[in-house]
Amino acid sequence: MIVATTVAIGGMGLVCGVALAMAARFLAVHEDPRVEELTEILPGANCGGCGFAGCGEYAKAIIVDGAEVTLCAPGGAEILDNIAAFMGVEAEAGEKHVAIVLCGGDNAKAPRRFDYNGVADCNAAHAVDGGDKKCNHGCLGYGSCARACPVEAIEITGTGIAVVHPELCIGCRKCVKTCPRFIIEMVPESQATHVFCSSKDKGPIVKKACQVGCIGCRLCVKFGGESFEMDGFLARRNYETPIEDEDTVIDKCPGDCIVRQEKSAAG
Amino acid sequence: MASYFLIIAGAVLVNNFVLTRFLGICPFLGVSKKLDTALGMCGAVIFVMTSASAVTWGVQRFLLAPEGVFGKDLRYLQIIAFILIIASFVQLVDIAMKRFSPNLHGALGIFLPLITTNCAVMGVAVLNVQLEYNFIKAVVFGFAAALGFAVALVIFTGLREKIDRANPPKAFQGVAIALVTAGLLSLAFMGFASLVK
Amino acid sequence: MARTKAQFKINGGVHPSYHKGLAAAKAIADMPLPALLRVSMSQHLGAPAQPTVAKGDTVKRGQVIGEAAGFISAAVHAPTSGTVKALAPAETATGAKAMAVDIEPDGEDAWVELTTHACWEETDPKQLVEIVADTGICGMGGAGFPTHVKLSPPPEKPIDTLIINGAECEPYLTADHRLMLEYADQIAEGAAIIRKILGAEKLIVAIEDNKPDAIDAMETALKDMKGDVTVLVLETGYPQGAEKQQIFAAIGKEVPSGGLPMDVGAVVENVGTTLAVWDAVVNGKPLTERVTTVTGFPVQTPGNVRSRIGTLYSDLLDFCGGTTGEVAKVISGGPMMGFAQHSLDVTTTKTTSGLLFLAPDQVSEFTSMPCISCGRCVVACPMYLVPSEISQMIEAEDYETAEEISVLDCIECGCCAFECPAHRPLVQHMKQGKSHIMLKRRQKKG
Amino acid sequence: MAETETKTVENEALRIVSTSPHAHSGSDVQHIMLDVIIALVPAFLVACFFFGWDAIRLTFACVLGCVAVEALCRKAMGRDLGIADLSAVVTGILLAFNLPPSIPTWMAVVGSVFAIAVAKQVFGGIGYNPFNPALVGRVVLLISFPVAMTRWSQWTIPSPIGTVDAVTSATPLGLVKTSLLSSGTLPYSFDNATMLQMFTGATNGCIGEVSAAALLLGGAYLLWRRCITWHTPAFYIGTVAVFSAILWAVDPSHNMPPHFHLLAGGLMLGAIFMATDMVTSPVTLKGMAVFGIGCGVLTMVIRKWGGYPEGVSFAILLMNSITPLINRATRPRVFGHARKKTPDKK
Repeated sequence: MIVATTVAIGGMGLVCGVALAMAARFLAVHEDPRVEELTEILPGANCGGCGFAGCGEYAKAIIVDGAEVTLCAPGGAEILDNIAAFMGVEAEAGEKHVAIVLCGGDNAKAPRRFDYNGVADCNAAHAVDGGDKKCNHGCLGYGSCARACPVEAIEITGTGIAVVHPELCIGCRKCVKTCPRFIIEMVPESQATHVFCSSKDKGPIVKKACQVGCIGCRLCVKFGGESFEMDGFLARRNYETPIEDEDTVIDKCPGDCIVRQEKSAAG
Repeated sequence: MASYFLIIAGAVLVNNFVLTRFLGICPFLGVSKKLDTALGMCGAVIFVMTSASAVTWGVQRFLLAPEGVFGKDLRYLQIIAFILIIASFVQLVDIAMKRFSPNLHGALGIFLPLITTNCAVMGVAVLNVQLEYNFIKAVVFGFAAALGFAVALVIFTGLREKIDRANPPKAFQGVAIALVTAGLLSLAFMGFASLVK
Repeated sequence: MARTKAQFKINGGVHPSYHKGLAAAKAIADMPLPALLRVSMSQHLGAPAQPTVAKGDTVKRGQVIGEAAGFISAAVHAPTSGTVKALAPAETATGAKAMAVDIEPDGEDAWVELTTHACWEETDPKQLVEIVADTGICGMGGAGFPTHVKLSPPPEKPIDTLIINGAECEPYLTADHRLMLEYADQIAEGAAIIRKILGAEKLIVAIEDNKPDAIDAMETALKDMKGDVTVLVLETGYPQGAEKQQIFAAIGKEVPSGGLPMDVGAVVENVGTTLAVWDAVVNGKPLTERVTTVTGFPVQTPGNVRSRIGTLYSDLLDFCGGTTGEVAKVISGGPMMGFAQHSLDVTTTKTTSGLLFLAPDQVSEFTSMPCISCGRCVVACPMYLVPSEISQMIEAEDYETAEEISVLDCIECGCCAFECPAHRPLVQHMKQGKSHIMLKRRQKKG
Repeated sequence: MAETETKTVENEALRIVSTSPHAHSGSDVQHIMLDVIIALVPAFLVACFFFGWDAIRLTFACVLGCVAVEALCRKAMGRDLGIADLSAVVTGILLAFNLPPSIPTWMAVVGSVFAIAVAKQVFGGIGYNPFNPALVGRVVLLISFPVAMTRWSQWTIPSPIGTVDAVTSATPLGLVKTSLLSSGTLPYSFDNATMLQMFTGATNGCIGEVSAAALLLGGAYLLWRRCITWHTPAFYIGTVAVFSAILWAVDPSHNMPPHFHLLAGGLMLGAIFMATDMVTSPVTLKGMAVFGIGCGVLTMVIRKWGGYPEGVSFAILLMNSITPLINRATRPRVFGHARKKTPDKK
């Protein structure tokens, strides 16, 4: 009985095993095993922030096409180190950058110029007669960035403006790419004070369109020195230089568009 | 001839493996997202189920049955023997697909090796024994059962593409709504009840 | 010369309320020079023109103030004589911003020196095309494709049919209708000029059967023309005037997907464009004015107004007596394909065929209701698309499938959204999908 | 110029701006549903005439049930009420029309709950449901309460012809099925008087399905109002006619004639009102034709060989399930594309 069992099962196993071994030999596919290993190292969020379709593709691109190893923003320094070590190259991680919406003109502060009737999507709305916000550089608030965000780090507030929660942001830049008004930028995570306006229009035009717009008065440059710089009629933060007297600058800004982002409020 | 027709109609419509016997639900839910992938899965399942039916019939008849070559009743080995055979066939499909259609192989992912544990395949092998089908009937039944699986999967994939665009309440999103749909589809298939006795 | 009914029936289409009676009987009225003309450098599809004047320059009517930049581009000319007051970006009817030249008319309306070609029959076709290019003519019916581009097909694509589009299928608009009534002879001569340029054997003037007087007028004007000349009577229906549909109705050939009319040996020109070609060749006048239908129930005296390119919409409305009652929507163009405007602080271009004012009860708003799969859009679509499906794909941001099911073939005629009982913004979905796909393609290329 | 802009904002209400088209045919979902309700009125009146109080009781129970469940579901999901589109009313009426007169009210309400909550609102409401809600409600009841759903009391009705007529205690289809199963013969010959009875509605069956005349009248109204196209009903009824004619021609002693099959059971109700449900049927005209043919074949297969005497509900539900595939397969050739069918990529 035991002999029969052993022979039956053993024989079948042998036949199947030989058949499979032959199949594996004749139908073998050469594949670089490193691709799979590198995919394991990557975070597996498949956010596409690196510009490739998912982590697997990025791993393939690094190994087969020699793509940069520094492209994985969500991974942060730790994963970059791992990738670099795996590939045997040196790479230095800069500070993590997070997205921020440089506009403070919500529905209460920045009026609309017409009654938009259509698809609730910023790109769609922007294409209809130039968008319904009076300010040409203001956040439309239809949430294209929030939908593009793979980790739900962007919220459309009750007053119709997009706000990034920096502690949730993985730095994939998808929102930056989708915003039709180009008002989302990547800033160093440690920085909290920003110019919440992207309008390069002249002061009078900005004033008509928004209560909290930058009118290009240069007071921030005067009081904040090199930590601010002018881009036409728009003040911009120079994140290389820290602001010495932050409170004064915030206080002096006549448009109230230089604001320190409160971590608690955002969270 | 008529009996074969009845086997096919019975396995495809009346006692559909997925919708009436509730076998093979895992790939049914897993690979019903895109029609192309679903068709690939159908092909794989049809191949595995048909050939597994044939081979398991032979194994049962000539090895395990008391009148087999060993002359002993080895039927208690049925499950382990069948699993061995099915696993080998799945492995074969896996290797072949990786070679000839890497895209499909990637799209099917884990569900391809999981055909091994697809209870439909095991089910058809066991049912063949239970129903005491002869070789041809066993192969036809295996093929028809797989065809029933394929029909259900293709129909469900079509529905899935529609319900993926639907707007269910949060609690029902994803697999939940897919299962509700599968239930309703099963309800519709009850219309075929006692079509074939 | 023959008059025939169209043999080929276009697919789908809709029958909106035409309301042409508001302005159809009104003869074309010349609008006096306004206080300011703001000429946009972006007059049509394709690259905007490059301004060639500076602030403070004095210009004469017909003087080039913007030169064509690139192949698909047309020159822009000063609409009257006067002083350049400013060069600044201004909003166009589509909502985009483009450089514009502000001209303050001096009231003289003095032309630059014009070279006429009254005996165009002896002129070389190539030279005629040059005249058309130099005078800045572009399609005056819709998108405003530069006409000289259409008139210079590559030699491997011979043109055998010239279709003059007098369908004017957009509701409310009557400008082309009036042109055919008042300038039939000139349009006929313009058609002959274009026919000579193209070497087209067949000339077809296509007019919808709701304009019998225009059909008669064009028939009379074309009576003595030699060769294969037809006045084609189209069934009234929208979009009979759409280029691809009209070619099909006229000669039964489908312009291939992604192709141009020249691929089936045809060229379509609007009657307004044809008249402009006549004016340019015979009188040497660059395109500086056009007829615009100012209409809608709230307008005091709707009519067909000939005004200079660059006239403010508000001035056009004032000329028509302003509005009575509430205006909920202002549309540049017709109701099916025109662009809604949020302000009247926009100026006319070579493509402004109408300025339409809608009262609140005539505006139907779009909703975000889901598709109920009624299939009316499928029946209505003249391109045989399945708009319901495409729009749902785009809502789900599945642009790849949308492209597979031919969203790029959509002509944005609006028939689907016109019929949709769920009031879905189907055309907007199509536009969204198309621009997304085109963007992706451009990114891939460069 | 800047002044004009200010004036626009301050002095006038904001203008509406949207993409084209700025004109609309004026049709909307609510009006379509209203038209369907109007089209169902003749059948309702006939039901009242023949079934009296039961017809009113069931119709009201189902309509109120459906509307209430819809409102509750919408509220629970935190979405707009959305009962103004009247689709729940239509579902309620159709469900009631698919119930036998003797069924208790609570069962009708259970059917309504399944129809609206499980078959419709779980998917997100109108437009998203893959299966016809009213039919799901009916089939759930049919499977859960087979006795109540097939119990037909014998009743006496004032026949429209003037005489008093006794109606047998089964539906014509049920009678045929049981007779064939038990004795292998047809229960009765189908004469003109029976045909007239079935045409007018003096027969046993679900409350809304008995009168082909009233349903055809409703269908004509829907066609005239452009609420439905002729494709689905015509191909459905046509297929049933052809299929049953073939069976009858082959073996008249075991098959009823085609005009019996056209008038019996829920065919007219199904073909005119249920198979034409916009949400769950194909969008292309070709697809509608395929859908109709499929419904017809499945109906006859179930009637002839199935366990149930009537197959309309199952046939339509089954075709609902392949509607997405039909849509995919019957996409028209796009203008300017080659005549040959482009292969579905990938």
